[in-house]
This record gives sequence, C-alpha cells and structure tokens, in this order.
Amino acid sequence: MPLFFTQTLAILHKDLKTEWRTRERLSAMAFFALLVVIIFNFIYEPGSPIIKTVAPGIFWIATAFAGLLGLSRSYAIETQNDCLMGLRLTPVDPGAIFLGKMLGNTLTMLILQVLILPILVIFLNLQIAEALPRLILPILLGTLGFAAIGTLFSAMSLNTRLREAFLPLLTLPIFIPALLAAIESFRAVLTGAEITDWLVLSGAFVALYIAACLLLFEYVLED
Amino acid sequence: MPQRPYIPPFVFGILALICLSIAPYLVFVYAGIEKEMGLAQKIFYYHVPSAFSMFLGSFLCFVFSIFYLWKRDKNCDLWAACSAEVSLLFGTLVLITGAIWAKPIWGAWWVWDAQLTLTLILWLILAAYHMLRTYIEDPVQSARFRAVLGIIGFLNVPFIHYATKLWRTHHPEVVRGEEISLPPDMKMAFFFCVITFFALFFALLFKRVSLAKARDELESLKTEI
Amino acid sequence: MQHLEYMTAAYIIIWAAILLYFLSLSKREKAIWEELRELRATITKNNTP
Amino acid sequence: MNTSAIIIQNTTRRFGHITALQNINLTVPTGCIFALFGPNGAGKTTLLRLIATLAKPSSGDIWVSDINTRRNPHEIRKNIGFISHQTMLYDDLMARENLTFYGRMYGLQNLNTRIEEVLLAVGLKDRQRDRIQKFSRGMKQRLAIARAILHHPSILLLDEPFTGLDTSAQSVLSNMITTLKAEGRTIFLVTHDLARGLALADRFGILFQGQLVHEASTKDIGESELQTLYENKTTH
Repeated sequence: MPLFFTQTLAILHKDLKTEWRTRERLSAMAFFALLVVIIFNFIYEPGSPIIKTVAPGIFWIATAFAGLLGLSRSYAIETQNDCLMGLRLTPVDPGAIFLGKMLGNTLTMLILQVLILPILVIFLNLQIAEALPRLILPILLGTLGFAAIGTLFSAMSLNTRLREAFLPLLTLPIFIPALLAAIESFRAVLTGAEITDWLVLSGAFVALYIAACLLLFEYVLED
Repeated sequence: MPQRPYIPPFVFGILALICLSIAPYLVFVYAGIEKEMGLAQKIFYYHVPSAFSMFLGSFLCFVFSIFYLWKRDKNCDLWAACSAEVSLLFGTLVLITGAIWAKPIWGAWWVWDAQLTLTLILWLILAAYHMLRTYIEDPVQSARFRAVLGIIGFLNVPFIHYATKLWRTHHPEVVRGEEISLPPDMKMAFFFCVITFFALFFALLFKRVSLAKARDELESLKTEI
Repeated sequence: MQHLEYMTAAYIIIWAAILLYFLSLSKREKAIWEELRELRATITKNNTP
Repeated sequence: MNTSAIIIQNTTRRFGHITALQNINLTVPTGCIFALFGPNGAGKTTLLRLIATLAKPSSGDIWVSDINTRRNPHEIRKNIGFISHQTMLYDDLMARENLTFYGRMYGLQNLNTRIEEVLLAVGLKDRQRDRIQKFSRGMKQRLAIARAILHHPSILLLDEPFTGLDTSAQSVLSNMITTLKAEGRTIFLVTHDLARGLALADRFGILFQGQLVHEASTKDIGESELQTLYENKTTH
C-alpha cells in the first residue's frame, strides 16, 4: 500500500480509537443535536402540519451545528502535547493528514445522524421507513461536503483568537449551497420528487472541495 | 522621500470621472422610461454594474490569492485583500439597491430571488474574509489563511449559482441570455454604466492599495526603530 | 413619474457610499503619510546629532 | 561519506517585519554533539524548526545529511528524530499504540520487532499496554525518546529536553544521549542549561538576538569560563 494511504488510515484509526476511548466529543454533539431538535419544535404550534415540511431542515441544522461543535474539538487531541508537530515531523503528505481527519469527522457525524434520525422520526411523527434507502446517498454527500470544509477551517481556527466563534463564521457561508442541496434532496425523497439535480450538485461540491482542500491543507499547517 | 506611482489611480480616477459625467445623460435622457416598472427600472443601470464590479473584485481576490501561495509575494496578499474589500463595498451596494428595486416591483424588500441570494452569500463570504484579518495575530499566517479562504470562497460561486437557481428563480431575465429583449437605447446606457463602474472599481482599488502600501511601510519603519 | 422616490433613494445611497469610502481612504492615507514624514524626520535627527 | 551532518548557510528567517534569525552560518560534523545556548527569544527554537524542515528559511540554505531542506523535506524527516519538552504523544493511547501510530506514519517495515527493541531500550516494555495518561513525566519523556529513535534517525534534534524533568530523569536522559552518540548519531541540543550542555557536547554555539555570536569546541573551556563568556556575549 502506498505510504499516503497507510498514513491516512493510521490517522483515521488513531482518531477513532481516541474518540471511542473518551466518547466525550460524540456525547456532547449528540446532546446538542437533541436540544436543537427539541427546541425547534417550540417554534411551531403543537401538531402543526408545517413541521413535517421543515423536518429535513431541522435534521440538517441539528447535525451541522452539532458537527461544528465536534470539529472544534477534533484538533484538540493534536494540540495537547504538541502532537501536531510530531505528526509534521514524519514524512507525511499534508493531504494525508487532511484526509484522515476528514474521514474521522465524517464517521463521527454519520454516527451522530444515525442517533438523531430516530429521535426526529418520533418527535415529528414522520413516515420515512420506505424512503430510508434513498436517503443514504444525499445524507452521505452532504456530510462529506461539510466535513471537508469543516476540517480545513478547524485546522485554521487552531491559531486564532475566538476559536469557537471563528469556525462557524467561515464554514457556514461556504456550506450554504451544499446545505441547500442536502435539505432539498431530503425533502424531495420524503415527497417522492426527483433529486438527481441536487445529487449532482452535492457530488460536485464534495469532489471539488476535497480536491481543493487536499491541495491547500499544506498552507494551513505550515508556519 | 520615495514617491509612490500615482499614475494608475489617477488614470482610472479621471476615466471614472469622465464616465460619471456622461452616464447620467445616457441613463436619464437618452434611455427611455420602461413602461411597466417606470423609473424604478433606472436602478438597474447601477445595480447590475455594481454586481459585476463585485464579481470582478472576488475574482481578482481569487487570482491574487493563488499567486500569493505560489510566489509568496507580500504584494499579492495586499492586492487580494484590497480587492476583497472594494468588492465588499460594491456587494453592499448591490444588496441595498436590490432591496430598493424589489419593493416597488415585487412588493417586498427581499424576495429571495436566485441572483440576490447569490450576492448575499458571496457577501457573507467576503465579510468573513474581512473578519479573518482581525482574528489572527501573526501577519504571515494571516496572509496565508486569507489566501486559502480567498480561493475556497471563490470556488463556491458556481455552486451557489447553481443551487440558488435550482432553489428559486424570480429574476427578470434581462441580463442573462435574453439581452435581446433590452431595447438598443437601454442597452447602450447599460453597457456604458458597466464601463463606468469598472473604472470606478479600479480607481477605488488603486487608492485602497496605495493606502495599504503606505501602512505597510509605516509598520516596517516602526519595527526598524 | 412612477417610483421616483425609490430611484432617488437608490442613487443617493450609491453615490454617498462610494464618496464616503473614497474620502475615508484619502483621510487615512494622509494621516499615514503624515506619520511617516514625522518618523523619518526623527530618524534623521537621531542619526545626525 | 559526508562529514557534515548539518550545514547552515547564510540563513535568515523573518516573520513579517520581524527578523528572527539573521545570516546564520554553522556546520555540525557527523557524530558530534552540538549544544546551542541562548536566552529566551534568541531564535533557538526557530533554528531547530528550520533544520527539522517544519519551516522554510526566508533566505539562505540548509543541508541536512547532504539534502537541501527546500528540495526534499520528506527524505530529511526520515533521518531526523526530534525530542522536545513536549512529548508529542497521545494521552489516550497506550504506550505501544503511540509507537505503532508513529511507526505507520514513517512507513516502517517489521514494525512490531522494532517497537519491542525501542521499548526495551527505554525500559518501558512492561508498561507498554498502559495508557500514557497515567505515566510520570520521566516515563513520558522516555517514551518520547523511543518515539524519536523509532525510525533509526542518524540525526537527533533536542529542544530543551531537560525542562520539567526531575533530577533522576535528567540523568537518565543524559545517559541516553551519551549512548545515542556512541551509536554514531549526530545530536543537536538546544538548551539554556550551560553546565549540562557543556558536559555533553563536543562543540557549542551561542545565539543572541537572532545571530550566532560565538561558536567553538568545548575542549578548552571550563564551566565558569563559559558562564562569563555567555554573559558577555548575551549583553550589549
């Protein structure tokens, strides 16, 4: 196996292992997402039919905001004992660090989404059982796109003042088109409408941004 | 004392002034009054060229950002940052005039039509770019991060464009594709306004750059002492 | 003269914004040049006591 | 074979308007222990980061084992071990897992046998399945040494390695440095501890305000003389 992929997998493996050992990040994210889902219900009148049409939006707002919370923690383990420097002392391509971290963040967010979806279904009384298989691809693409730009910007925000405020400030405006695609395709799946256009959009977003971040990550790490 | 070259800002300044003195004639006298929209249609002559200037600015920022990461020339970063700032100014104008246009035509200040939404999102990215500067202390790192954001942000434009178009299309199709629908007098006035705004854009950009360079010189002189 | 007030408002805002931006740039640049001149003067004074 | 492990030529490093290192020229022979002294903010760490290819010089060139740091940093990194007062280890991983991770990052073959070797060398073999969170400062530093020599580097860069260690751990580290030198490695030591640096090193240098103000052999100089020299060189 080329060194690039060995390194990517080593980083991914290490991140998931530490994540699993502490579980602090995931539990904080899940709790936060749960709060968002519940709070959103108070915006509308009880039993209002509108809630079903906005369900995809609530799902994505909950997971994206919880995701931001998780992202800002994802480099915490690297800064602890100057590990990021140790990492950069190895003959590693910055792209491998990016890819490993991004995949780790994607998996964490997917787990979060698996936890949140049933809660959403119960609270909003949604019927998604048969639509579920068609939901997988749009959710996966949306999450990959979010993780790509989020991973890049969270590495950037390491060195800034107001670290927590800084990350959503950069990530959210860039994420808007992909978020729009993710929400609209979710909604289209529920209503049985066509989603090809949206999938093309999210697919292109993921491809372009992963490529761009792989190239640009070098400049974020260097000093 | 070294004098900085004042020629380009001067040339563009003069050009902008000449254009500015002719443009009102074309807009108010030469071009006819649109029947349905009335005088509100005249906002379009400055609204759309402002939008063009904004996109030009973001594009320049993108190009200079790439050059900065490639050549590591401090001047590239300076130009990128200044382009973004002037672009932000024009973006603000696009949003404000867009709202003023929307009120009489569509009956609401803001209707989330595709093009204005695109402008709004790009404006948000430019604003984030602008804020990035104040958040990072190390000037070299700040320049590098700015360049990364300048590239990432501009790459987003086609996605926003496509997404907002899929999402909603309300805008009258005057500028895109069906320019033929515009009568020749209006077309003439419109293109002249585009030139005017580009001249204005460059005049402001050069002015902004000369300010940034002066500040840079001051700072290096201060550290020398 | 339909919608005259909207047109006027839009035009005033555009020109006021651009003019103000230009004036603020000029003002800031002038201040910096002033400071540069003073700084250079003190440097030459210190070098030739 | 090359006789110079590290060659630094006319190297300057700037951060914006600030010059951190100015026109440094320095050669460290292969197999030598070089100690670099200097007060805080003199640019010692910056120089070390340049040698370790973590940052590029603003001008000038650095060759590490005859490779220019601008040309092929990855090749240089395979040949460099870095120890600082920060361990660069993950607290939530076991000792062995930390080494496995770094071994994979270096793309090492026969990783398991190599890990056994280094764990034995630093005396942590019986603690390899413990999370290093529970380790003492000295044990962590030993594991950090294991991490640094895992990939058989011929050059070791040490950035204030004694900071935060108790005296017994400090002497363990000193012994390890002597052992590593005996194995033929080149060691570049950055410290403000003059006595310890003098005892270990073959040559020394003094860095002050980004400039290399003195460079000599440690043979003809005693501790008190060095102290006086250091004080003279690091004041205006």
